[in-house]
Amino acid sequence: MAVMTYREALNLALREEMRRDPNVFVIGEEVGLYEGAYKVTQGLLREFGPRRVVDTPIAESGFTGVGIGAAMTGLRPVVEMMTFNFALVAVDQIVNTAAKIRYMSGGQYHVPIVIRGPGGPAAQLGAQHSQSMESYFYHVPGLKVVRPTTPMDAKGLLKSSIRDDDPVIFIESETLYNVKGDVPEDPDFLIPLGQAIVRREGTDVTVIAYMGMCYRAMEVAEELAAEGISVEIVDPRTLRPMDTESIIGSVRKTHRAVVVEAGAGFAGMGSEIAAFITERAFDDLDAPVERVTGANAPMPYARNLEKLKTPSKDRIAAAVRRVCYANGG
Amino acid sequence: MAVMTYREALNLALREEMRRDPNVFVIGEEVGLYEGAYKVTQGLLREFGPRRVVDTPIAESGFTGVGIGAAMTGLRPVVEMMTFNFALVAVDQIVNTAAKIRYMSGGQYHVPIVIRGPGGPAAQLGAQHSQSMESYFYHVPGLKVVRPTTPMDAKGLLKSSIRDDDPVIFIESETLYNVKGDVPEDPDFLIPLGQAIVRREGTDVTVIAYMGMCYRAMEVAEELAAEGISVEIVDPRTLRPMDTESIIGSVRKTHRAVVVEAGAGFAGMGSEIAAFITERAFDDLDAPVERVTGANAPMPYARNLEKLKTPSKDRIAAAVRRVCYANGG
Amino acid sequence: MAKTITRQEPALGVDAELARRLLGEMLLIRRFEEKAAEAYALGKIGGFLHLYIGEEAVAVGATSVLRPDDYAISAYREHGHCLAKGSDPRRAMAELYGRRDGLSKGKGGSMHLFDRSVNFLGGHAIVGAHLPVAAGVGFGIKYRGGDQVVVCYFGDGAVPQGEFHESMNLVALWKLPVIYVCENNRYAMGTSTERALAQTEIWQFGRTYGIPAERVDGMDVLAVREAVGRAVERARADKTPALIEADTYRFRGHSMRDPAGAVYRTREEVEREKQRDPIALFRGYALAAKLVTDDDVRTLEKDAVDRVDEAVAFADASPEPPGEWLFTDIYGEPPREA
Amino acid sequence: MAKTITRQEPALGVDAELARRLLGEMLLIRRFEEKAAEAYALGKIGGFLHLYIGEEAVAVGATSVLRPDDYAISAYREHGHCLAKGSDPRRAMAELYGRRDGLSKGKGGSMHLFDRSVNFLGGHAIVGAHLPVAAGVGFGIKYRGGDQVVVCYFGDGAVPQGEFHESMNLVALWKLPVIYVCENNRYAMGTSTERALAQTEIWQFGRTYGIPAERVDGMDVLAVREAVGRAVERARADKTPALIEADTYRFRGHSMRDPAGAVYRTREEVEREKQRDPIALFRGYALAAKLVTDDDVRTLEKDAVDRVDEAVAFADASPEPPGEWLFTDIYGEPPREA
Ligand SMILES: Cc1ncc(C[n+]2csc(CCOP(=O)(O)OP(=O)(O)O)c2C)c(N)n1
Ligand SMILES: Cc1ncc(C[n+]2csc(CCOP(=O)(O)OP(=O)(O)O)c2C)c(N)n1
Ligand SMILES: [Mg+2]
Ligand SMILES: [Mg+2]
Repeated sequence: MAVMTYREALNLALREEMRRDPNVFVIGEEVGLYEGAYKVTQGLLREFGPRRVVDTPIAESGFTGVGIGAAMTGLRPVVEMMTFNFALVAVDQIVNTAAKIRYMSGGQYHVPIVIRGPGGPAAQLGAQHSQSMESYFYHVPGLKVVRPTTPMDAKGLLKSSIRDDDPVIFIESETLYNVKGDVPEDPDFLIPLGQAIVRREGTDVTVIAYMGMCYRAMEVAEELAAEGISVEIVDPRTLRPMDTESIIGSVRKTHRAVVVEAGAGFAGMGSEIAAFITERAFDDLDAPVERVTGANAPMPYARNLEKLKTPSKDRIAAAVRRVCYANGG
Repeated sequence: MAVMTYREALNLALREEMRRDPNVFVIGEEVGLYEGAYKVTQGLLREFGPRRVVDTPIAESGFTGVGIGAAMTGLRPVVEMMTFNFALVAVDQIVNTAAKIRYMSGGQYHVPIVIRGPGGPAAQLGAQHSQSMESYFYHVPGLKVVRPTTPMDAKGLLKSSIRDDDPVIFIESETLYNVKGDVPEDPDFLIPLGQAIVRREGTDVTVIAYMGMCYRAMEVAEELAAEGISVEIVDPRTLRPMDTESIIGSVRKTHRAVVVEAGAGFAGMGSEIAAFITERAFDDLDAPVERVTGANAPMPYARNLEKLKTPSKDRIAAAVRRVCYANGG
Repeated sequence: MAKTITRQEPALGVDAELARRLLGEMLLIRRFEEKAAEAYALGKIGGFLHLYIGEEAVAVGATSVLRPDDYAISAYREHGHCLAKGSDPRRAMAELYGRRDGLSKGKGGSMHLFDRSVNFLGGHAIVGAHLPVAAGVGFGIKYRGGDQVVVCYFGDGAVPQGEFHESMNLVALWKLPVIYVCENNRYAMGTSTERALAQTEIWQFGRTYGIPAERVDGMDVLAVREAVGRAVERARADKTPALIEADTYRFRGHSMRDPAGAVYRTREEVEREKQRDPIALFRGYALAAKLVTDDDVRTLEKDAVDRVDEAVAFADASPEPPGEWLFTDIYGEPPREA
Repeated sequence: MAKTITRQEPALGVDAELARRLLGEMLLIRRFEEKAAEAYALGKIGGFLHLYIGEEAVAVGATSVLRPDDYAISAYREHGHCLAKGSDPRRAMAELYGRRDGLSKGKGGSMHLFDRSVNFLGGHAIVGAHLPVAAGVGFGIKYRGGDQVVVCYFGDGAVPQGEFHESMNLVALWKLPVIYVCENNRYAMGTSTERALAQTEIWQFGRTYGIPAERVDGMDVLAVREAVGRAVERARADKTPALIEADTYRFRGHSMRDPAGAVYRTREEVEREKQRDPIALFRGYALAAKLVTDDDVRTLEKDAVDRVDEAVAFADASPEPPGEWLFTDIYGEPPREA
């Protein structure tokens, strides 16, 4: 184990996989000479040279397509979106080509591509640069969608994503790059896609949260412990395929659930999680699943408004209390 | 009242609004000379000329942007997507520009644009041409999303969309264009956005469905009536803003709900509907809300597989029975 | 009067065997398409069906200079490209029928033929979207140090699309062995190039990027062969990309749902263009140049008929895909949920 | 040695008043940006801040030939364009501060200045995305039969993006009064044009589309004024679009988060380019041509300082937007749900 930042963990994952497999390469805007807009690819150009660390013009649709074509014919591209907001320009390539090639070709071709970069709320970047982007992808059969919360997950899941034979949408977060944590140094350490993790054990209520919201929920859990409420926190880590078993298992134990999500709530990830929990654990539930979501508004620039946009600790705590006090809990 | 097809109803709505307001114009691929790939714009070029019926090259992002710029400066464009599948190429324009201009400009500019065309399952068009497209839009604050089921709705909702001051995503269906129904001829007939409609009254269970699935649910309801199950069918018509009141109202009455959706189920529209029903009517529910959705797979070409992809009457009926027999209902 | 191909000598390297091959392939494609149209009318083929009739010289001429390990990729009007690349017509027809033995197991359909065995990378139906994918294939070739090339066919309708420009820039900037072949049949559905493009000489776009570009008579299989041949040579030598505009024409409507196409083009125009029929032209030339005999032609024609009849019988006999296949080929290994 | 603007005569139509205006506007923008940088360092401005320092001649020269009812639209490096178009520096600064009196009520921020009162259509932060929007503005002008024009500023980084091509084709095909001004400052973040474009002479792209195109010294406010002036004249006369490449340079990093920019360009290069400072050049020229006096210059400089100080004070004093504003300006009328 070593202590490193989330950014360093991603960087290490890239290095290890590039060392292991000569077909892995990195492509995107400013990944080489500039060493990454957020420095995730720092040092890669030096170690692997311009053949494997490819700077591109601003043409997300074009270079995503390049990644797809390369992946169809044997390479394993890791495409960096400088931020995932820009992936909207490449959505057609991702949804209509990458996700469907295996199916449309009856299994003859597949697309082992990773598309990665930061997404989700950032710091005062405004409406176009600060959005939860997973909603464009997790609905799509043929894609896998990963949102790694900790440095360890960042490393283990990115490595698994690169080795995966299907297109993986891997969305990091600007706000987590400097977070530190334990990371196994073993180059064979992997975290399988599709496995949730219990971040905190508890008995009264299950909170489902990932990325920044998971950290916030952890703080809330500590505070509520003082009130005598024991919160279990489950982080799905992979949104598609979703580890429904682990989440249902936790809810069966606690009988209560709160889903926290940074994105605008209407028809978001939380809707699906709330829906399947209710379907599969209806008789175990002592209260309706609560969703705590980002405000249903674009992201404002002003600091005070921005703060109101994303679920606060107070809102999370209030939801947890509500479900706990429901039905005399 | 006149009886006309869904296609004719749309055509009439366009004509009436173009006659009423000289700022309304139609733009898209093959909308003029060719009179529409699906003939929705038939006769418009003749009546309004090439200034107001604008054929475009294949450049969805470009001509959607043109619509946005024109809308910001006073016009009311109706942009046709030949099919909504191609809107993926223009998602960035829609999400990052159209939806956010009002907010980012602090209300100085707004974008009264309608983006319309067929979407959803079609007949053997395969993975890239036969997809439920609403999922890319209904999550986005700043957009409105309409899915009109009947000819009357097609007319009344399209007219309201054109008069609306915000960007409206208006998704029709290839499979409904020839459906006939009563349509008011009054050029002032409008259906407000955001109002659901009860398509069939019933007492035992509420089925929420739109477009092709609504017709299928209607047939199922007739069949189940013979079994003594009284099905109420609510069609949301507008997905965003969603008329949650009407849906909740119905569920409070029937105590049971089934949501039917053509699209791949994971994190789809049905997830949101199931989630808010459960949240708001938890204590009224005698059974968990059931979702009947399209298979979680891309759309296959083969006729038999295609049939398996979309919810069948049997699957809908089975779900209705399940919720009705739950808790001794 | 029909335009004729007039060459003093048999074009360089064209011998009897090659002439038979080129003619035979064009005939096969033509026949395949005619039979597909029939099957469509009978309801055996569903969805969209875009025929390649009239454009055969492009696929056949271009493919004739490729090696089996070279790649080809196309849009939805790809039957001809796929067959020229060497696909089994039986499996291609079975795919159109949506059957189990189809190239894509019946899941792709007419717009999504793929054939890995001949390096045919598909049938793509979002206009413009496969151009960057082709660039990626070229990227992969260069990455691995190979000397293959990739030929990417696309229509005039893809030129106004942003991905055309992105792709041109990337292959030129990075020097990728991609040969873009624009099949300019003058219409994108009902839109003529004049109504879609500020620059209708499509090859000229190449110049701004410094991409070797030329226009070629797409009805002349030898002219196509030569132009693509030059491009292949350059691409193999030093990865130089190319943009070739093939002047061609589709004799049928855009798809089977656009039978006449009479709104956007005149009957006279269609009749005039049919005088440029690439098969008639090449047959005339090869006969005149004594590369083939009347007997050869008859044999080749019968061959095409027989092979396509066989393909139809094969497709008819092939069962529907099993229902479970709805859920296979989505992921490499079945995901646990969702 | 500093490059100088050498003209025999004062350029046509340049009188003392215009010279003072051009110099004053450039000074105001420069000062505004310097103060914004300070405020950013103090944490008063958040997010991204992209300074226009070094490029002032483009906005000021271009705007000087526009009427108030003409439109302008830009990317995220738009403070200069917005101020040149006539926006109140106080409200612009308040927007950078995220305050209630900001141009966009504090909701937009530095990258999203909008000012309807001067027909400034924003600050757009998806590279390339505002180019088709500009085409739409031109479409609207033509639709209404007006004689306005729209100037669309964008960076060299937008050229490889597909929407550049789509927009060029559409404005050329439909003849729309759109003047595309590419501010070629030689870098898109850390990527030089050589590493991004197969064709680095960006104006040349215009030729393929038949769009009048030219390259101009973007450090020479009069040269920009003349080139854009010619384009405006054509656009007003008959809706002819234009592509103008302004050769310019940013003296600072890409944004405040890229302070030195030393990885992708040398200190020497930056120093050399600073010799082309558009303000110094024009001041020198105007003094030499006796269009302005030393006194004038001092007054203009002081004016710029005062107005920007006032803007900062105004921004500082402006309150935060009220919390309810999170939910306003999403729709025209509040939707009932969702
Ligand atoms: C992005 C996109 N927009 C629209 C369509 C609908 N469409 C299918 S084919 C076609 C015309 C394409 O014409 P062209 O590229 O010239 O090819 P051709 O059919 O002539 O071979 C159109 C508009 C599509 N498939 N994809
Ligand atoms: C589609 C898209 N991709 C990437 C980015 C990130 N990004 C912001 S500015 C920029 C560089 C743009 O350079 P240029 O167009 O030359 O303008 P300049 O900053 O030099 O004024 C990049 C890559 C973005 N905003 N949008
Ligand atoms: Mg064509
Ligand atoms: Mg630049």
